[in-house]
Amino acid sequence: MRYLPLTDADRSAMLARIGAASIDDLFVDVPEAARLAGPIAGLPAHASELAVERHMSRLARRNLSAGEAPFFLGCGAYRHHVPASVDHLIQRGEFLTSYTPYQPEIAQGTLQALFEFQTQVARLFGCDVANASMYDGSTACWEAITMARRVTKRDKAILSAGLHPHYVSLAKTMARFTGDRLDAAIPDLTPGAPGDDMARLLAAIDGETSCVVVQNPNILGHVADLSELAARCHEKGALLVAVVTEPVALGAIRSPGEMGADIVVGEGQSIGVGLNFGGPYVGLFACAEKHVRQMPGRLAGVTADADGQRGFVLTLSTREQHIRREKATSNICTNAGLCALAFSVHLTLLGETGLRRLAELNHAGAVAAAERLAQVPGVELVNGAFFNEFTLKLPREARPVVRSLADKGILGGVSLGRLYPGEAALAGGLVVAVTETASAEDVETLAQALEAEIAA
Amino acid sequence: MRYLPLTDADRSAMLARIGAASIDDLFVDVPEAARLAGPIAGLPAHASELAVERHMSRLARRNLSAGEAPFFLGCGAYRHHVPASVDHLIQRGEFLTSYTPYQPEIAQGTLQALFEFQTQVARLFGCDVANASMYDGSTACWEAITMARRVTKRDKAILSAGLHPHYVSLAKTMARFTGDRLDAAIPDLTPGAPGDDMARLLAAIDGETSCVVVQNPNILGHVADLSELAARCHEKGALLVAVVTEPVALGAIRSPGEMGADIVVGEGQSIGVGLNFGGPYVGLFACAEKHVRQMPGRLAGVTADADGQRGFVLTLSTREQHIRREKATSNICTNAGLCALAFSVHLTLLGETGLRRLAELNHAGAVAAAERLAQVPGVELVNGAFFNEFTLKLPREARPVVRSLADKGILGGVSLGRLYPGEAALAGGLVVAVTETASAEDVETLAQALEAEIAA
Amino acid sequence: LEEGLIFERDDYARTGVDLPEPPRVAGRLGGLERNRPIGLPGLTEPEAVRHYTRLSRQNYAIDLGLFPLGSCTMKHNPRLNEKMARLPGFADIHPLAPVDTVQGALAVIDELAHWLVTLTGMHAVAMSPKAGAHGELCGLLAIRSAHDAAGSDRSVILVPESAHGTNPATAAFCGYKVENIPATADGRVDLAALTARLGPDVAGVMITNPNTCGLFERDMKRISDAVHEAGGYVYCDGANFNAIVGRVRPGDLGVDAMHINLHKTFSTPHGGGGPGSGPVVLSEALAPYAPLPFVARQADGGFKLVEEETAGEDHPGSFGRMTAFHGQMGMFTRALTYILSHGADGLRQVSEDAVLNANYVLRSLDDLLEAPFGDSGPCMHEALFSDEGLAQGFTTLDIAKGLIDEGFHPMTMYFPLVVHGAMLIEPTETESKAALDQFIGALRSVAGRARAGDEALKAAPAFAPRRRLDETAAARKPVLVWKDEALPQAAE
Amino acid sequence: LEEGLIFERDDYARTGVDLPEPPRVAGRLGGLERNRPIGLPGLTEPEAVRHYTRLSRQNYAIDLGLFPLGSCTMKHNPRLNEKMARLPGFADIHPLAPVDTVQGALAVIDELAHWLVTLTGMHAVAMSPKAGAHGELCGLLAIRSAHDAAGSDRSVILVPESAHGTNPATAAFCGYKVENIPATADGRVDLAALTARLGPDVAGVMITNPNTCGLFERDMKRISDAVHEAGGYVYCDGANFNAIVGRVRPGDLGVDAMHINLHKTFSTPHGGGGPGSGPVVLSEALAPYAPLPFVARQADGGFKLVEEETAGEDHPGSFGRMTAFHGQMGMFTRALTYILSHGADGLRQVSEDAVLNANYVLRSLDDLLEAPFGDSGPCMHEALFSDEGLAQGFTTLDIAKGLIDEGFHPMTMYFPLVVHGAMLIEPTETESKAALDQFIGALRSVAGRARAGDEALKAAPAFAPRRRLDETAAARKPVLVWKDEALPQAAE
Repeated sequence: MRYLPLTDADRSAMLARIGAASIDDLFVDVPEAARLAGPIAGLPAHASELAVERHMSRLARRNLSAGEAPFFLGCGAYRHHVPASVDHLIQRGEFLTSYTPYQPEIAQGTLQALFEFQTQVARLFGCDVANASMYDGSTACWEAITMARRVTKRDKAILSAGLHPHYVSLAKTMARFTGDRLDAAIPDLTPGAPGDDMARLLAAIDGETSCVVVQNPNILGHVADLSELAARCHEKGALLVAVVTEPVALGAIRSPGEMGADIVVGEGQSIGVGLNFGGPYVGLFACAEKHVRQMPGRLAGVTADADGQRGFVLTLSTREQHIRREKATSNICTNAGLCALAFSVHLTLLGETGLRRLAELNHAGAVAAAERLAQVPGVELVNGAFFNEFTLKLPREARPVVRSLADKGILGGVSLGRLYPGEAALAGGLVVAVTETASAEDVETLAQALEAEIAA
Repeated sequence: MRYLPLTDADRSAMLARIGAASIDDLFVDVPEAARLAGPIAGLPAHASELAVERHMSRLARRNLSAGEAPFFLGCGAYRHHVPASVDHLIQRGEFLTSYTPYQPEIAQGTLQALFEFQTQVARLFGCDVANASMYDGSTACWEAITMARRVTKRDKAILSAGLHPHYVSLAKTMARFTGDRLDAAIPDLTPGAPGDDMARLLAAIDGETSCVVVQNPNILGHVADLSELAARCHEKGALLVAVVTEPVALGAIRSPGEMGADIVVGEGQSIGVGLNFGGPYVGLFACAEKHVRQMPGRLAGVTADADGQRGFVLTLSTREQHIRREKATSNICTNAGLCALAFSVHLTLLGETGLRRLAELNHAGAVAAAERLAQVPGVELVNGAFFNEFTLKLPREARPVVRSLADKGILGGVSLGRLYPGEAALAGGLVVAVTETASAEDVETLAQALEAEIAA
Repeated sequence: LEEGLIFERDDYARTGVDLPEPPRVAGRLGGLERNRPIGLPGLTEPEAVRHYTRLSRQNYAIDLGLFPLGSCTMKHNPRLNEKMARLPGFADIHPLAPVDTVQGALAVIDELAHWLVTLTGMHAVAMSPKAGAHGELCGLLAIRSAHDAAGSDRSVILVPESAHGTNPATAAFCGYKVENIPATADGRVDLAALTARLGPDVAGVMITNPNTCGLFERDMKRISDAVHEAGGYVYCDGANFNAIVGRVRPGDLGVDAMHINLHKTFSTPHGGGGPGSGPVVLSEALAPYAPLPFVARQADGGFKLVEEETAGEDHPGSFGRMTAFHGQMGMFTRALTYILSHGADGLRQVSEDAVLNANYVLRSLDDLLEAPFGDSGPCMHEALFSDEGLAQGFTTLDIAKGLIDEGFHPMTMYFPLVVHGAMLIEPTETESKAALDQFIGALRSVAGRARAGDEALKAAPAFAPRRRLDETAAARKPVLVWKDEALPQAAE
Repeated sequence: LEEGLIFERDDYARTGVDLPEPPRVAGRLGGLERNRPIGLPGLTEPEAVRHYTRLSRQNYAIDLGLFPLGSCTMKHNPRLNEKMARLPGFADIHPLAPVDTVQGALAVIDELAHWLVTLTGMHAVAMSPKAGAHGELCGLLAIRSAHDAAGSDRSVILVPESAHGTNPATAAFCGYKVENIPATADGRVDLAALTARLGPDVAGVMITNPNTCGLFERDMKRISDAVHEAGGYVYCDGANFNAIVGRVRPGDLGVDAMHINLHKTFSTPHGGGGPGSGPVVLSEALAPYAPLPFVARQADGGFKLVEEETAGEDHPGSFGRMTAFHGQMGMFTRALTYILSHGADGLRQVSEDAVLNANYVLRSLDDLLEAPFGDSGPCMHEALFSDEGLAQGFTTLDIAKGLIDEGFHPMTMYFPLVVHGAMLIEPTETESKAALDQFIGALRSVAGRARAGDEALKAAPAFAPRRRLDETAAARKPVLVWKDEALPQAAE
């Protein structure tokens, strides 16, 4: 078999060295009753590459991939063009097939790349420090809430109505077991509304509040100034946790850190990683230096070797589960190293200049698209300010419209009905993301199809 | 621009060091009249990856790729499944972006891989030695004819009727200028005919013959014993040049070297390289040790370094153009290093066991297909013996049949009318190749479509 | 040549992408326009390719040699898996795309789920956990949900001392108290002590089987029975499932929940520390509490995605969502590709060869290195040694660093905690006998030097990209990001 | 760890592929069944990946650092090119597929052909030559065909002494006598001497421009005029076209034929020695003789492939086919991708930066190394030095090997032949100023040591995978294949 180097001759020689008569002798500690006599039932025997490739390709063809359709989906996962060199580099065996850098002398490649990643994330988010990645944005968000609890020793978190509903859902799941108190709400679809629930948040902060969690741009695409919120949090001894699900936005707008956020977490997928039907993605986590010892996850840091040469190591592991066990800041072990590398390579290729240009392109495309789509009779643009994603209010339920567009080969957006089932006030909402991968013709195709749908 | 690291600031600093006022000062030796004032007319400005990828993908989609259709084309280029690891390995930057190993101390990777390639080719062909590759099979074939001329000091080459017509065409082109004399013929499509023109070849060898060039399996798919031909050649002081366009066959049949060929050349595409619309491919070239100094092309050989460690170098370069100039054995410089590596990696993955199994699979599939297709009313199987390719004689012209099958999404074979335009006796010939990539359903699809075509 | 940091270059004006000029529009950023540079250096493509290629060469990797990290399962990562995961039909689909347009993706999840359930003999599987520790969390949340549903407020999870650190950390992360279970002298869970501790406050136990001493827990079924008897549930840490896949089904041993590290048993790449993927198989008792979303096969052969909307009717007991979207799809395609490639016969051979290789290492070294449980029966997929017998002042760390100079990645050091100076060696099934012989020779040489007190060993590694690195200094005054004096202005 | 040969292992039973059991059929091999083992070792995928990954690390490459081989143009190879060439619509199509099914491929050939003709200001282009030397052959065959058609039997090709070895070899390969043209003291073709030699026996000249001394042939147009006047044709070796692309069109200089190394000017990878691709642009005079096959655009926008069948009417003067199939399609997709990526402005910048980088190197070193044509005007894309001034017994080779220890690939050594101990340095446009400064520093250091007679330099390289290798011994008794005593039997 192609992945197994032992020959039968090898196996015999090795059993002889071990002093075992047969391979079964090595499984003597498995109780008789638990031993399977033969191969797993139902699973076919080993197969050639060709046969497996045929099977998997057949399944892949049953999906409508984004490249085959005018594509406008966002809501936490964004399609950007990733340079070919990114995938080439992360597939280098030395990156792809290495482990968590526990032996730093022979893992400087990974460690230096992570150190660069941390610096990029910290600067992008406007924070002092960042860690070496989390699973994804949603889990990073919950980790931020628990960190705020540890820092403030309070357990009430106020979640913005603009926070991604999956992130809210995850937090609710966890809070049910940890006892954290969550104050959540659903967004307001009134066109012209401020687009975030700043007033509610400002009012809710009190002396028991551990943190306020606010997403920017938020689930409807709104962008907002967080400065006042940060000031109020700090006044009350709470932390401001900001969530960024579209980091490309930070090429155009001020970072949460600059606006006063204490912890900034995010989903790094939109830079370098690709859609992948939701995973693997990469969680970004940054905060103020003073809180670093309460931070979850791995950290690469600088040190020197026995010859005095600069080198990198994993550090502050006394926060981590393999040292602290039940007293760790988090149970996270494996994170998203390779996706963090992809993020970092892509961001290095972009650089300041490229990221800003990319953000400009996205914004310009989104503004043009929003204006075009708002001309469709019956459709209203909900947002005042936005980056590359905005929400339309349709005169009918948006979910069937989305499905009907898909039947025509158009991936036209995410309906709020899918994200907030049962919330009648949101059923008409359609969130449309417009990145550099959407052409003007794509927008026109969507506009005309939407018009036809609504007229139908 | 993404491939150009100099900034304008760099350029200014560098011009200052050079002592030039502007870049134009560095082009002063170009006569005024020959200088282009502005950018090349008609060519657009630089474009993003996304834009270029869109353009190229659009063109790629205008082709019917082999994976999308039942596929039976051969005649010198064969579709085999190439393991994913082959492409992964040859894309390693250290292989992909290195040069001809002129500095052996820092090119041992390429050199050792070429030495292994040479050994694999020599063993596969049953010869003493092999070179580090030629452009492709067709040019290797002409190089073999010129090498035979140098060895025998005679200039008449006899070409088998079964030699690929493109190879014959190339030889005719060159011979017109070099003065070599060629004795060529076209194949015989009579079902049950011996399948090669052994009798003609045996009769034609005389004291002026430099070599006989025979392909095995030949253009119609026939396989033949070359032993008698080799003996006759040697009796008359001529060399036997054997051509192999489907090296996978040698997993099942005896190699030309074993049958007495002096020079064996071939097209290595079918192992590791892929179809690529005809190029780049890799020419294989092997011969008896005594002729090695008349061999064209690069050779990797063993030596030792200053510490006595084994190492590899390019050797016998006194045969080559960069040393011998107009007295070189060939004008070849760049060869097909990366394709040779792909060939070698794939053959290493196959090994003796895998190559034999692969050859068995191909033969079994081809036999079954030949028997099924021969049942189509009006269709006759031309071949007695064959490996994975055989020729059908259709009751009507094959070219329009092939085109009509293609309209139905079936790539059904190569018509002899395309290869031998104007030869009425061959117009009914359809050469069908059946590799492991063709399924039994594919064969049935072809059989039924062929039946429909012929009945139409 | 040393490779500097991207921040140490004058590269703030460069970029490795070409983008068209944006059309002029009236911006709608609401006054939030960025007004300060971010501080992100850019590299053109040639520079970036060189930077990361050079960095990569500072790494050791499976592609370069044996990587015998015990409990980490560094096996070969097939390249077909990478190719399949990159098919646009898998890689370029959005998690919120209309369900009708992603039926192939749902089929992959369903098919992989089916084989995971089959291979483990369990009842159901939660596919969304993002890594092993996330899977542990999933399992414990299911256990808590089951107790909640039964109106029980049990608060203790029992964990053996030899457990992975994630076990106690996870239990704590979801609100449990953690208590240790003692081990017997032969390196296994002490059944009697465990049974004695069981009671109405114990929610469950977390057991690793094969355990981190590399031994199969012979009493696993009895442990499960006792725990069930006492009203608790059994969580099995599946990190070592690769030792038994195809030969033993955890479901037959009474396990209620177990995560499966797709990046260990099923060969998806570790990538320098992730991404992993940790689906959790569940017993019939815990299945009702599995998290959202999940994939359900419909009567017409199509697939449906059960999310918040329909969970009420389809899956009322679910404890809820534990991540955005559907889990590590990219890892699912790789793992399914691997399972289909190996098939039933191949997977069984995988565990046999993994165990054979580990025992071969154990018996080729146990004359020179102390194997604390060498008499406790054959090891499973990993071989455990202690630092007993090394010369005064020589440690496991010295042996590890010495191995680096011999061209090998070291084994896992100082884990499990129950053995002094533990060295845990897991060769995996994808190593040849020739590679093992080379490794054994190297380790014998280094161990011999450590026993003999060869001072030169304390200076190892000498032939690595770096000499020994000072981890204490790094932690004392952590430098976690690059800082430079003044950021240059972003160039246009 | 040293990596042995695949033949030195006991690996004849292993395989890295899984193939189904072949169905039983009555074989039809005509009695030719193989009856002896071939002798091919096999490696499983983990072993093969490791073998070739380790081998690769013995190589230097552009991805690792500056590769300043003069006349070889080692520039960055964009990864987008690799991705495009692997689209199944290009990579998985057969050369003899029905023309209607490969219209996209023909469009690529036609589009690339169009830009090559445009960039060179020529009349037509032959796309099928497989590499530069094959392109030279194509050009000379066109010249011979033109003379043949005119009933002339001219037999001499004039070539400068500084020419690439392929020039005289090619001329000889197609039956010409080769005579050298002298050079002027400033490193260019001696126009007067050339003109004097022209006559009724001279079929043409082969000139490299920019020439291999890195200089632009100022008199190119006058040379062309003189050659044409005398009834000959001008072949231009296009290996150095990258110095002038976008700024100078060879067609404006009277060139009749020129090959274009797509692997130099247009960035397709060298791959350790190929594949290359050498399309040949032709003047109106030579276009009628271009080889088969070629692509023709039809009135309906579709493309037709002109092969032997229709050549009689479409292209009666063709000298015929010079390779099977249509040329290096895989390189065409890469080169077209590159051209479209750079565009008109980018390509012009390419040559400007290439020339700027070379002059920067020249002027940063000419105080320490003798630049024989340093006073002959700016160099173009490469800078030439001689070994004059080195200490007794020190050679260009010592400098080259010394550079290896500094972490750089050496420059081209001992070429062109017209300069003693020539060192030809071509940085290309894809090197940054920082990389050049590092290289210049290293070369200054090594050159300083060679001038000072530092004996340690003669032992270089010390830090490469091998010390200096004995090339003489290799040639004396060549060992070109591995031989072992007895081949093991092939296993089942």
